[in-house]
Amino acid sequence: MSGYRLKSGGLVDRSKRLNFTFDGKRYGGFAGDTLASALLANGVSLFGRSFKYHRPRGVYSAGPEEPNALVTLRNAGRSEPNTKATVVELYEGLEAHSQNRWPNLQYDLLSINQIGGPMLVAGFYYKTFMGPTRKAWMLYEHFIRKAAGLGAASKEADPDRYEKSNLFCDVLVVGAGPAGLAAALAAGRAGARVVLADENAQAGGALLGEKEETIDSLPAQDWVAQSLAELAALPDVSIMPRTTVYGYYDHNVLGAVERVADHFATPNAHQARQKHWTIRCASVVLATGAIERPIVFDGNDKPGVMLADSARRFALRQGIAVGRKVVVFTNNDSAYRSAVDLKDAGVEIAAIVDPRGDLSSPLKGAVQTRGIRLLTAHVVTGAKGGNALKTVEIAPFNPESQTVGESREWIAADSLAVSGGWTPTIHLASQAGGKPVFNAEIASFVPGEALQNWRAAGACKGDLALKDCLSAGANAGALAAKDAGFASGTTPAFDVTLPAHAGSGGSLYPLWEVTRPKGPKGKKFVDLQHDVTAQDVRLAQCEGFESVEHLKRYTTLGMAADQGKTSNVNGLALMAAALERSIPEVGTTRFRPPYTPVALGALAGRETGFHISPVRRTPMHDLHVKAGADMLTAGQWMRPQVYRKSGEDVFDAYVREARRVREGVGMVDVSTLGKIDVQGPDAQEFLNRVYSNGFKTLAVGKARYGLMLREDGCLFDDGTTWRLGETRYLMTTTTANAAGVLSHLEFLLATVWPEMRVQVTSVTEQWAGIAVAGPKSRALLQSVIEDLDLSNEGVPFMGVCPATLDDIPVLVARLSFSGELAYEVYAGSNYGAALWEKLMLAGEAYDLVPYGTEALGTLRIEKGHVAGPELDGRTTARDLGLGGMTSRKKHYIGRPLMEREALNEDNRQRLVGVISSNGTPLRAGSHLVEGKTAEQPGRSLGHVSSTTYSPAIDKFIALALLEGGWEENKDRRLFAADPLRGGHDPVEVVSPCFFDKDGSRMHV
Amino acid sequence: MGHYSVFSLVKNAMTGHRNWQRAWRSPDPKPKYDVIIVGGGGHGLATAYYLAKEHGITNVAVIEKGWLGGGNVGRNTTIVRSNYMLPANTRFYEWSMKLWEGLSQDLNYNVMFSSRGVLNLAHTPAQIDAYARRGNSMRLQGVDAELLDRDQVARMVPGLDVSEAARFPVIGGLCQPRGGTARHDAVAWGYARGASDRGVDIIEQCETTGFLFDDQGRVSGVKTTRGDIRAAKVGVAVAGNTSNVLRTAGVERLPIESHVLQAFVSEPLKPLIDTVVTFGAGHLYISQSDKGGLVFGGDIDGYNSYAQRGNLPIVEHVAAMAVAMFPNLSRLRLLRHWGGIMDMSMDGSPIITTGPLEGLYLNAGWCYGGFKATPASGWCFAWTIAKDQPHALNADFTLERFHQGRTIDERGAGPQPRLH
Amino acid sequence: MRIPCPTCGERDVGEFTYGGDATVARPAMDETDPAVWNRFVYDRENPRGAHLEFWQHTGGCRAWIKLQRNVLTHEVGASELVGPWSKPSEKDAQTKRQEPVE
Amino acid sequence: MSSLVYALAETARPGIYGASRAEGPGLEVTELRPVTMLQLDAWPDTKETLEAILGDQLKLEVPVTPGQANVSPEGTLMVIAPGRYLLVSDSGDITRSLSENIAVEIGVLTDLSHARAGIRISGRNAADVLLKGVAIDLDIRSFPSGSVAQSSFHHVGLTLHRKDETTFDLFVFRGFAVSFWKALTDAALEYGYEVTSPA
Ligand SMILES: Cc1cc2nc3c(=O)[nH]c(=O)nc-3n(C[C@H](O)[C@H](O)[C@H](O)COP(=O)(O)OP(=O)(O)OC[C@H]3O[C@@H](n4cnc5c(N)ncnc54)[C@H](O)[C@@H]3O)c2cc1C
Ligand SMILES: NC(=O)c1ccc[n+]([C@@H]2O[C@H](COP(=O)([O-])OP(=O)(O)OC[C@H]3O[C@@H](n4cnc5c(N)ncnc54)[C@H](O)[C@@H]3O)[C@@H](O)[C@H]2O)c1
Ligand SMILES: Cc1cc2nc3c(=O)[nH]c(=O)nc-3n(C[C@H](O)[C@H](O)[C@H](O)COP(=O)(O)O)c2cc1C
Ligand SMILES: [Zn+2]
Repeated sequence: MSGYRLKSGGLVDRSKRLNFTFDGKRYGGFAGDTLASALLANGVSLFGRSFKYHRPRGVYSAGPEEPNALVTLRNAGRSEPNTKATVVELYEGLEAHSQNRWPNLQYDLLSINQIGGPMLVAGFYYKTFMGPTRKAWMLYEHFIRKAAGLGAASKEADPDRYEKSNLFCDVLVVGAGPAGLAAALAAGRAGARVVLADENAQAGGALLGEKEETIDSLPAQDWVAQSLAELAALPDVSIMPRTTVYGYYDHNVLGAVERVADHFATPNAHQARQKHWTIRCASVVLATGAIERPIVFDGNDKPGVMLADSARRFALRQGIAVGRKVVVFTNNDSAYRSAVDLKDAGVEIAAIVDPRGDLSSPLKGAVQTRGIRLLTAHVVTGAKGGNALKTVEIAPFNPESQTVGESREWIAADSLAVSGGWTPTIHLASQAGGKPVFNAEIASFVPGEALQNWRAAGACKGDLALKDCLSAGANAGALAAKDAGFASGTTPAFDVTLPAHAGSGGSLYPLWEVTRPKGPKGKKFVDLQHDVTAQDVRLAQCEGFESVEHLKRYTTLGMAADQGKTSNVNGLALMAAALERSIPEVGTTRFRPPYTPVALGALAGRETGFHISPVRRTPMHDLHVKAGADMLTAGQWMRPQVYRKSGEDVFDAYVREARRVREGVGMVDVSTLGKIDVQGPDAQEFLNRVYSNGFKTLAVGKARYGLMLREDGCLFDDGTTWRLGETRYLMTTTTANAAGVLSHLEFLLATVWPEMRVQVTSVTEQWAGIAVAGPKSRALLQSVIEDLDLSNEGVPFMGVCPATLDDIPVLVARLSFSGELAYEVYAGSNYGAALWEKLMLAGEAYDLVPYGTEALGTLRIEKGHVAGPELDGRTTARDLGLGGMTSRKKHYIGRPLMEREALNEDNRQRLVGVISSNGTPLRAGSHLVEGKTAEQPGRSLGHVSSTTYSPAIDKFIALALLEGGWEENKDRRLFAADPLRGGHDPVEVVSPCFFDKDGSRMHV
Repeated sequence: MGHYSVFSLVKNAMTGHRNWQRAWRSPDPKPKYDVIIVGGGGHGLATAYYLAKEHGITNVAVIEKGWLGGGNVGRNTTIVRSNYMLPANTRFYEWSMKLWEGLSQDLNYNVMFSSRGVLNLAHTPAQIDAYARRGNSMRLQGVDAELLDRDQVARMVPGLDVSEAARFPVIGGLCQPRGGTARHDAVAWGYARGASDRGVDIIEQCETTGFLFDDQGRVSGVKTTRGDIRAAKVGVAVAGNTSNVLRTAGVERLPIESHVLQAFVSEPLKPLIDTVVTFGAGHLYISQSDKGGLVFGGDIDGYNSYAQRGNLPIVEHVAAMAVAMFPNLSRLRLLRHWGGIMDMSMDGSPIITTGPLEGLYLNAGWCYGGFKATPASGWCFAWTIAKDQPHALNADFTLERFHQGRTIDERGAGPQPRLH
Repeated sequence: MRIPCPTCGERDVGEFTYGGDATVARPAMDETDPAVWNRFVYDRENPRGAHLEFWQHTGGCRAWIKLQRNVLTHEVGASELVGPWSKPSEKDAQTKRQEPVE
Repeated sequence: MSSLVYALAETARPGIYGASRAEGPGLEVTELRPVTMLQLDAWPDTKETLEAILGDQLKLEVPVTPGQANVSPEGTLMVIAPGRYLLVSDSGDITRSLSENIAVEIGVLTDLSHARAGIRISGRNAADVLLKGVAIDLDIRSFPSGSVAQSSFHHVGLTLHRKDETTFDLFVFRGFAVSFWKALTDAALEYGYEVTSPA
């Protein structure tokens, strides 16, 4: 028990009591509390256990830099591990649990790690766990993984909703402290569209709860309120509270997350939990403030040790005393405000410990008039306690020689407020590419040169005095507006008064680590969250991990969930000391987004789960679904695989469908084929250049199968192109390559032949397509088409004619993928459903079956037609037996490289037909081998690409790619080896066309 | 160099860890070496290590422009596998896998090679066919592979959305049980330590700015920011920076483009995902580091870049895929994301070869798969440098293959680096 | 990253598809020497800095454009349409064009 | 005609959905069923000629720059790229009369009447909903009434035409229409929306 609620003060609403639980225990707090403040108010000091040593940890800060007080918030699908108690706004019914402890927070068995501590130094795991066997690591790893990690993730899906949106503005101001407010005012007054984002629930930054300082004669808090009111009244300014700008990307694109409903138990109906904003703006003002730094000494991680300004914030904002007896340890003036304000609030300040020998007299006066014990030229050398701080050890210090005296004194205290100075929050500036620059005055890094359009202002830039923050903010806001094209008037001067104990900014005495000249050498933590100690830093140096980036990776300094917000500068200062180099020589590690961790759900938004990718539906989609088809994904499309009847499995269904096509008539939805309108006076010449076969002789009203090659000579795509008019063609492509082919054609027209008068436009969506195939297809179609003679004379093979089917205008093309007499009937997509239904109805008389992609495959495999599995990006036309379609008479895309020797060697894998010799089904993905047994299969000679049972020849057949091709291999006894699924079956190699080799069936 | 073991740890703990030696020495460059390796990434260091270990060539310098391991070896998603389809790749990566399996012991440095299995999910029958083709190819070459059905996948990866209502329902997968992950930095450090211990000079903060040539026009050393250094042979293993380094040797063009690939890590969590899971259709791969962070990645950003940082579209896409696959990840937080510059070759496969100039040797084109190759790449490159001819394992990884039409195109994407 | 499209103005990179190096010279169609084609298809300068590249505005007007972009800093310079519309007609030239950032 | 089935016939069901607001739903969503959608392309040297024909036939002034539309009783003409126009019209004859007047030497026509689904969204939150998917500054000053853009929403390409401050007509690929509708209306849930009968 140490912290408690002060009788008065703070911004909390004491009339609104809120109940919550921590580790199952019930507590109360007030509206305006954070989880951390509410627990402190209840005297809780132990919040969690540390990462490696499982040491007890309390609250260390009052903000997003918190390294220690991590809890798992909420439960079940909503549970959020590793949540900083310091940024959780209290709500009624809040539930939180401590983490990384077993069986409970008070008595954690793994705290035994502290005993092994001397061995568990940085990188110890690289040096051991390598035996006794090679595989032993897998066992060690199992336990190491269990011990590592912090919180546990939920196993349930998150029920909440996340939104994403885009935001455009002229000036984005990040941070609504004095600098940010001044910037937003200046930019807003100039007329710019301004967005002011701050991660906190309330704007004000460091001024939140501030009473004593005044700006333009107003108490700071009132100035904030007045500024906000003015901003709210400006039409083009938006203020975004609870919004963290987490990432600064190229070209002034920034990512931000608004916590819309995290301060409620659950979001309202239709309300997002969080909203991700992608902000694009002309210029940015970074007014992100600064984070206080710890000082490293023995026991500096004890619950009760915390940042001095955070202790003050708890008092001013939530009316909380962080302890009953507080020692303040500081190397700069700022913590005097903590001491004085806490004292004024009635908290006992046991002492102020300051390494500096000398203080400004107003500061000294302010302390002395309050009767606070002031120990200048002293340092804290240690903190003691178990689950809570009990005593603080101090010793004299000589600031000139930087030596710690031997005499020691123990002061009883339950709270130790520490300030080692301030670290500007330069994350976004650094992400944006500005290399941080060292500022000796504040002994920290400030933003470097801006490579994008941003400017920093306020504490973020190292200006710690309020007056400077305000004027720099106003200046930055005005300049940012100017960059966005808004001239501004004069920037205002601010009149600021500060209390005497505010001290002056520039008198920091750099002090990174305190070492006892004698006595116990306990653990001194640099990175609290990752349990990285000062000794670890020196170990890294000793082993040669001297670069800061090595230091980081070897010790994991700064790699925890807080990304070293409170530890990085201390870490590099210690490394600099160990190397006897300056801090800027050592440099910083690289800053990366996000500034604070971002929920994956927020980045995903609504475009996840089923909405990961839109579904593309053919005009007949609903009819297929109604007919009970099994729908399969094909890229974004959904296509019927089979139309199963009751009792059928997929095999039965496709065999029935394919058989019906060969025996009678079937129809299949081919709307997914890519379709491109190719028009213009030069369309013919264009096609002749992009296809490997000739297109000069294609007559109007006829279609031709064409092959397209890639520049490297491999096959790209195939399809038929229909000449609909003198200068108008309809090109079809495979479903998979539709987009690629269009881009390819557009590229050629733009870059290679800009003089050609050709337009290409995707009309895939314009046409519904149905292939009607089978001996009865003519009769069926003729029964519904009156204005076109479908006889061989009327519509010859490869003929294309317009017609009407009932009231539907259609294009009828006599094409056959199945090898049967067949037609493709195209109609405008909005007619697609009606067309399908009309054909189904008329088809009843012909026993028409609708068939799916499976039977489509059967039919084309029987005919040896290639498709996706054969056009796999490595095959050439010659490989697939289509060498005859590569013209020798003209220049076309891909020809020169197709002719390279390696692409024409006889032993390349080439298309063959394969028949199962023993009646065992063949499986795609099997390999063809010579070895007779599964045990000794020998080397792969090729693979089976497409398989089916062939109703036409009553055999299991396949297409395959085989070294040398079919004629070379036709007498060889090969095996289809499928070790994965346990098959090794003899096959016969044949020509890839299994059925109706002379094509007589489709020419009737 | 002291031997690492639990005993060395205890001993040093008693003396306050003040007596450890440097993991690798930090010498000034000598004027001349037998071999210079440019690039202190995984491949360069492994090459130096195997030159010393396998070929007895110890008068070697590894030259690194920044800090050792700061390139892709230090920024990759650590997936190790040999589940390749094309024989040239399968046998090479399988050799790498074998080296991984004994690497910690070989180096006396725990690289935490964790063979926790690599699973590629399949969503359509066509994908199953393609995986079967690949898996069978592996099996026929003696590599482990298993084809799993949906239930097996569900058992292996709890939390994965295997429902049929998913946009791309999982119907199975190809698993390589021996595949897994390794601790990326440890690989660089372990090889560095091993090489240094065998006499190799590792020279950090030393950038090559050009090459030295002898009278016959043979490469005879490098110009660096720390002066000229001579050597009979110069091997280049600089991953994403290959084009620039070779340009300074007068090689203007290569079948390589540099692209940025991003990677992501979440806050640390108790064990959640025990396997490496890849979702090819959605470009996502995910695993959990021993420290507890979910490490994941996606597709390259899709444009040439040397910036080592990517942009939001991929960040958002990868998060969306992760949450779609694992709906329980939604409230977990992204901790950090970064990028690396990859040497994307025109067919997606690497180059390990003598040349393209006399006295020069090239190791490049690793795309986003070169971490797993580190041991075999170093091993083969060392062989190639030592014997002036490729080992059978890298004989196909030539520079001429592109012009010859003998590309090794696992994806079948053709000469478009961004698609490999 | 934002990319200026000469037709649509500045848009997000996600709307565009990368088309590769725009400095490689395409051989004439009647060029039959495979060596020349090989260089065009496979060999890239891959510079670490200023780059001239093709992009297609696939998520917008579908135009193919040439873009100056520094691949080290991602800074974007001018972009222009390629193809028949690359030289804007008089009338177009007068109308407002998105000024690409330098 | 009974044989026509529009892409959203089963999806765009009239009613009020989503959050209920005192001010009423934040927007109204309506399926558009224009009779004709036609893409027209000029050749670089025939742009003026084609524009003259279009102006004449459609009785409107053809906007000079891509990204703008003009409306007449004959239809809406959007300029979507240099020399490329998209005509949306309720006239069934316009295609014939235009094709009779536009020889291939002047330009080409591509019928897209079935290739797109049309959706109109209007109301005070219309822009808010669109911004959830479209990364274009829809501030009325940056994107005034009459503006046209081609972009994408939820990975679906769309053509966007701002009719007035709070009314947008959207045209998306037909095959994606249902997915697009779902994504769009899902985005509108927080504002509440009303679906009205097809126009
Ligand atoms: C985000 C990401 C994820 C990846 N995921 C995987 C994965 O899961 N599995 C996998 O197998 N692979 C993966 N990779 C690929 C893998 O990381 C690389 O292929 C591999 O690391 C490259 O080899 P390297 O280690 O030698 O390269 P690097 O580590 O990049 O080494 C090259 C070194 O050369 C140095 N150098 C460059 N120029 C000079 C010069 N002029 N002078 C001196 N030194 C120079 C560089 O500083 C660098 O240190 C991934 C890559 C990235 C970026
Ligand atoms: N006397 C001292 O030593 C000392 C030291 C530090 C600060 N200060 C005082 O603090 C104030 C500093 O003013 P200021 O305006 O520069 O900073 P500030 O700290 O008042 O405001 C910065 C605000 O930005 C927010 N923020 C930071 N990063 C963010 C992000 N990525 N996204 C959204 N919000 C983010 C912070 O939560 C905070 O509210 C002054 O009053 C100054 O005097 C004094
Ligand atoms: C497998 C892996 C795991 C990582 N885990 C963490 C982590 O837990 N915390 C962290 O801060 N960074 C982690 N990183 C990222 C590094 O901090 C760093 O961003 C990355 O190595 C690239 O270096 P750079 O950001 O300095 O350019 C990890 C990187 C890798 C490759
Ligand atoms: Zn455009």
